[in-house]
Amino acid sequence: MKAGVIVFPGSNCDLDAYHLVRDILGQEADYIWHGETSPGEYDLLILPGGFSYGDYLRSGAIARFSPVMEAVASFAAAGGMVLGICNGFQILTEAGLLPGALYRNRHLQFRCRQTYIRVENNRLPFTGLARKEQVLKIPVAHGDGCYYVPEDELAGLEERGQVVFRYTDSGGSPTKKANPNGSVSNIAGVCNEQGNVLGLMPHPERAGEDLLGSSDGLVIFKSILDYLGAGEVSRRG
Amino acid sequence: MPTGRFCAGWKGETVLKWKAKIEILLKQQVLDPQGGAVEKALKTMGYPSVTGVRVGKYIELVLSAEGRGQAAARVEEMSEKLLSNPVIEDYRYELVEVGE
Amino acid sequence: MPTGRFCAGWKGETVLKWKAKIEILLKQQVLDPQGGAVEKALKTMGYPSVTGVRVGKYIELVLSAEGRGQAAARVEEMSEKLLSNPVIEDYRYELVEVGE
Amino acid sequence: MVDKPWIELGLTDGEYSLIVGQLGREPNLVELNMYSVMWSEHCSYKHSRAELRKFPTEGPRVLQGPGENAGVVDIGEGWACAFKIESHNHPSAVEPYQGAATGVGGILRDIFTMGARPVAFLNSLRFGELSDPRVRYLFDRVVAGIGGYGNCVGIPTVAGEVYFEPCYRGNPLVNAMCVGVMRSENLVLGKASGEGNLVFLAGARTGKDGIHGVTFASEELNAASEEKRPSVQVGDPFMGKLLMEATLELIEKGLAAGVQDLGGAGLTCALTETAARAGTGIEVDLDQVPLREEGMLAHEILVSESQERMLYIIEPRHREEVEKIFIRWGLPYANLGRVTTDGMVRALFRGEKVVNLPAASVAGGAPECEPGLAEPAYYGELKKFKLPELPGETNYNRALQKLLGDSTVASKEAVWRRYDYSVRTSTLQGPGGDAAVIRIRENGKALALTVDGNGRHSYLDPYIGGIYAVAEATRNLSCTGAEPVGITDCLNFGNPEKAEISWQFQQTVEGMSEACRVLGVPVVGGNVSFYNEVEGEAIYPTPVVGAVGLLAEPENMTRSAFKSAGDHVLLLGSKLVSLGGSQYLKCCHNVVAGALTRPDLELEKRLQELLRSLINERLVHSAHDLSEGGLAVALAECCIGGELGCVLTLPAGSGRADNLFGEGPSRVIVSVHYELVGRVVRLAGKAKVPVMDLGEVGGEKLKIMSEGEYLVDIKIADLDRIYREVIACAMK
Ligand SMILES: Nc1ncnc2c1ncn2[C@@H]1O[C@H](COP(=O)(O)OP(=O)(O)O)[C@@H](O)[C@H]1O
Ligand SMILES: [Mg+2]
Repeated sequence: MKAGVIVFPGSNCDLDAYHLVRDILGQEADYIWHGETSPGEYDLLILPGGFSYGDYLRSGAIARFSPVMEAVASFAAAGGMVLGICNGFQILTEAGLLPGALYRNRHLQFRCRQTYIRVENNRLPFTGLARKEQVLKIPVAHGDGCYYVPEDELAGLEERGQVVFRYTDSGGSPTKKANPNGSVSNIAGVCNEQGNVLGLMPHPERAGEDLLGSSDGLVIFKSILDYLGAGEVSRRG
Repeated sequence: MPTGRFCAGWKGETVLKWKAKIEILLKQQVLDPQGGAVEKALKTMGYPSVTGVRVGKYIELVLSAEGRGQAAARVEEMSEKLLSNPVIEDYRYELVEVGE
Repeated sequence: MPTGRFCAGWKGETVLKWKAKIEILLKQQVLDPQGGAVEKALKTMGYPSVTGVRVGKYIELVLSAEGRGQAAARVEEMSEKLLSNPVIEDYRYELVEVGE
Repeated sequence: MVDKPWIELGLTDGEYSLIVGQLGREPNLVELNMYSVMWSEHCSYKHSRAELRKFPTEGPRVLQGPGENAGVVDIGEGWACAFKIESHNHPSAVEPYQGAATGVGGILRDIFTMGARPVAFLNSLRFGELSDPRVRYLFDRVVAGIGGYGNCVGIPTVAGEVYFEPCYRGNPLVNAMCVGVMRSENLVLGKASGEGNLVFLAGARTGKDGIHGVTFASEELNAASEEKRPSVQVGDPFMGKLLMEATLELIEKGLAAGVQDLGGAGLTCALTETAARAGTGIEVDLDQVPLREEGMLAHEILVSESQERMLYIIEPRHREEVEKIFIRWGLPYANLGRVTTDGMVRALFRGEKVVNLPAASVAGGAPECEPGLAEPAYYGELKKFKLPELPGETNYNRALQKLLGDSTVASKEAVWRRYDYSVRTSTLQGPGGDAAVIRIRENGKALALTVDGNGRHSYLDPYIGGIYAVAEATRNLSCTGAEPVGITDCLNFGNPEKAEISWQFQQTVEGMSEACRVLGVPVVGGNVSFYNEVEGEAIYPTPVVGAVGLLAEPENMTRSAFKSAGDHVLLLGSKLVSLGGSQYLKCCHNVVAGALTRPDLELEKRLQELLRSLINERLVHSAHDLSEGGLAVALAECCIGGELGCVLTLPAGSGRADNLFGEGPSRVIVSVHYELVGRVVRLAGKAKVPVMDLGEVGGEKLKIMSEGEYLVDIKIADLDRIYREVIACAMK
């Protein structure tokens, strides 16, 4: 697999995503500068966490106008796999590539903690190796992670399996306490209708080694690898 | 025993509801990193003529007061004590009567 | 060769500078946690009558446009594309002419 | 014009005539402004320089000692670690969010200026009591500001400390520390070397913010401080991050001959210090400086403290490549001028020569003050305090609960969960233990990091307090298995013009120096913050020690929490404790008095060596330093962290409150697999470190008995709730 990690000014988890793909998974990875308009051929584009443009105005609002985002949109439209983590998720919602919006945590504070998320849809390229309702231990670190989608759209998302991850306790119950930011319906991650663009607030790239507290995040990356190995490989940029 | 009405009006004024619209901006000489970032973004998005972008807070609230003077005094107090930080921010406001 | 003046006026309008004052608030149906927190703080600080507190953004900018109509169109475009997120926010604005 | 303009600018008549003497003429107003900021206490260290020379600053690992932007130590395989701590107390008192945020931004620049990639932040905070709404406001905004900057630039905040004492009410302490890692050969100094080299300024545009900020930091706070408020600056972490990336790229590519960040005293400081360090001169044209506001005057440009700016010394042949890097990162930049050889700093403004000063005089010519020293009257008085005067306390369960619910002892989780401590995926041990541990991917080792300092101890005995601070910090490192390799310190004191404060300062430095010498750790950098007074009332003398340790084999790292039921609980180290100056006295009896336990630095050294060898031979499951609240609190913390109880027996004899809550240095609790207890005891004996087997880990309660009677018998779940909720509730 060859992954492209997009670097916006202010990205700061680019290094962690890169490290995971290269050193833990042993796959190829490149950094892609935000000013790039034709980034080349990749199997996966990762929009990493951080504070693109300082998260000034709104998280992800300015980054989504980066030149590279047009390429990301056409890559996604052609079925390419796009993974947005934290700030990357915010950028994808701002860009309209994912439904809903992310705004200020309900308690108004930045929150860095371990969370548990339940896999709600394991039929996606991103979750194929996960058991149904498997609970993953993956940390969050964000100030604007409260997911919102208008009530009348939520049911549609659920029906189509677009709600991919939900915050739960370690036993898999979506309690209020397990929700670190007040997201509607404990939603931690969603995908687009086609299932090839995924965004989530927790950081799977920080859960890639037991010595960091968890390696559950690998399920997502290994699913991607598995899917690419088994299914068609898109190599458009 | 005074009635509610009498009570409210005994100073000759009726308690009214006011809507305050408060704008808070960083003082002119203070760096406004958000404003700068937004201005740059707008320019590259195809609005090269845009200048002087400043990003601040907008707060709306409803309060009761006997007359405009009292409402104004309260809004100023709230703005100075809590809503803005006079060290780095200025505020201005508008008051609209919204009924009893 | 057209003069600068002719150039600016060839569509019959002169390029003017406009100041836009834009208020952005979360939509009514989106919970406003900041508003809630500020309301609570104000109540405990001795303003029990305060209600309906909402906290949003205030943005000021200056732009050039030939006439109010064009200025308004641009401000709306900027607000919808960048300054606000239509999924969760509403905006309103005011335009003031500030000279050539 | 005013009669004596220097007085308005904070210089004395004596200093002014010295300036005239050094210059051989009267300075013009622009020049006088430069002297005023550079000769302020904050920049010139005139009240502390002589004392600071007492610190041992050398060692086999030291690559750069004090005097540069940060100290640097060798950590093996060609890698080095740069670190430094700095205060931002006064700005935080008037605008806590921005004050704290710009403090973090400032210390960040100090690290990457040296060529090191920042890898961790720490912070040390002091506030008044939490019952005060103003204190809660300051606390909340300071924490938000530290997180606001650190989270945005993507560097984990991994450790810190927070104390609450009435003396800090109006003058909180906000000390921020940053740690970075680099290739040793990339070390770049803040020197303007090489005649003809270009002087570049990059980063934020220069505005009128923070004009005379250093003078503000060199005065007591009073009612007029409100008026000084324009001195407060707003930080731009996004710009800070871009500047960091650009600077590191520039240094990695070998394009910078010298780098200096702009902090206190802005351009004035950067120009004069880089020239003075290199023994060169600099010529600049102030009209080239990118400005944020029109119409700024020469002296305003020279003393502005606008944040996020850097000065670079560049060989002309690298010019194009350097400019490309600035452009790529979207940074405003300008070539201000060039390096000369005559030792003079010259500046042009609107075509006119406005500055012509010897760099050495501005940057190094300030006189050293020789303060009078006087032992404060309280010192002897408070020492005489006798314990029997206390009303007898018999309900130790209640005392322990009270202590765990004391804001200074209670868990600071509500603070650190607002900091991103896991970004960079290298945090092996985050906040909550004795020291944080982060791995260095580049050389397979790990760094242990901590900050420590107890102002109350230093108030009661500044000499011993200084020893304690160094001993505790290094002991915390040793508790993870790491070997201390260097410290940085932030000395927060009152007005040094007062003889009592000078005495406190001198005693503190002597105590710290003594501890450093015996323990073999060099001081490689630090910061002094004087004038921490409000209306004449000084804070406790508060030395804060930031320490860095090296863990050669990160797999061996220990944590403080108990790990397995059945393990034995051993108390290693000193048998001496005292309730004098303890958290127990303050919290349960509202008394701040008494004599501190005499430290035994040789024992401290043996204890730490023993600990490290036990850990590296994998003989212990956990290790936890005893600090505020003594044995009982430390045990409770081991239990809470491990969600395990323990059943222990204390020897008969000495007073029970002493036994449970007495404090003293050189004590550590370890838990050991029962089969290894004999070996550990033997090794302790060989190392001449006292050891006591207290009992066993297990159950759901903390049970401590003595002479056949339970002194403490309480559910861990109950302790846990108290411990975690205090700060969280106060910060809602
Ligand atoms: N302001 C803070 N920021 C980050 N971590 C903190 C802060 N305050 C306390 N901590 C963490 O809480 C734990 C306990 O702190 P402290 O009581 O000072 O420990 P010790 O007594 O071992 O020095 C440490 O791991 C420390 O790093
Ligand atoms: Mg401590």
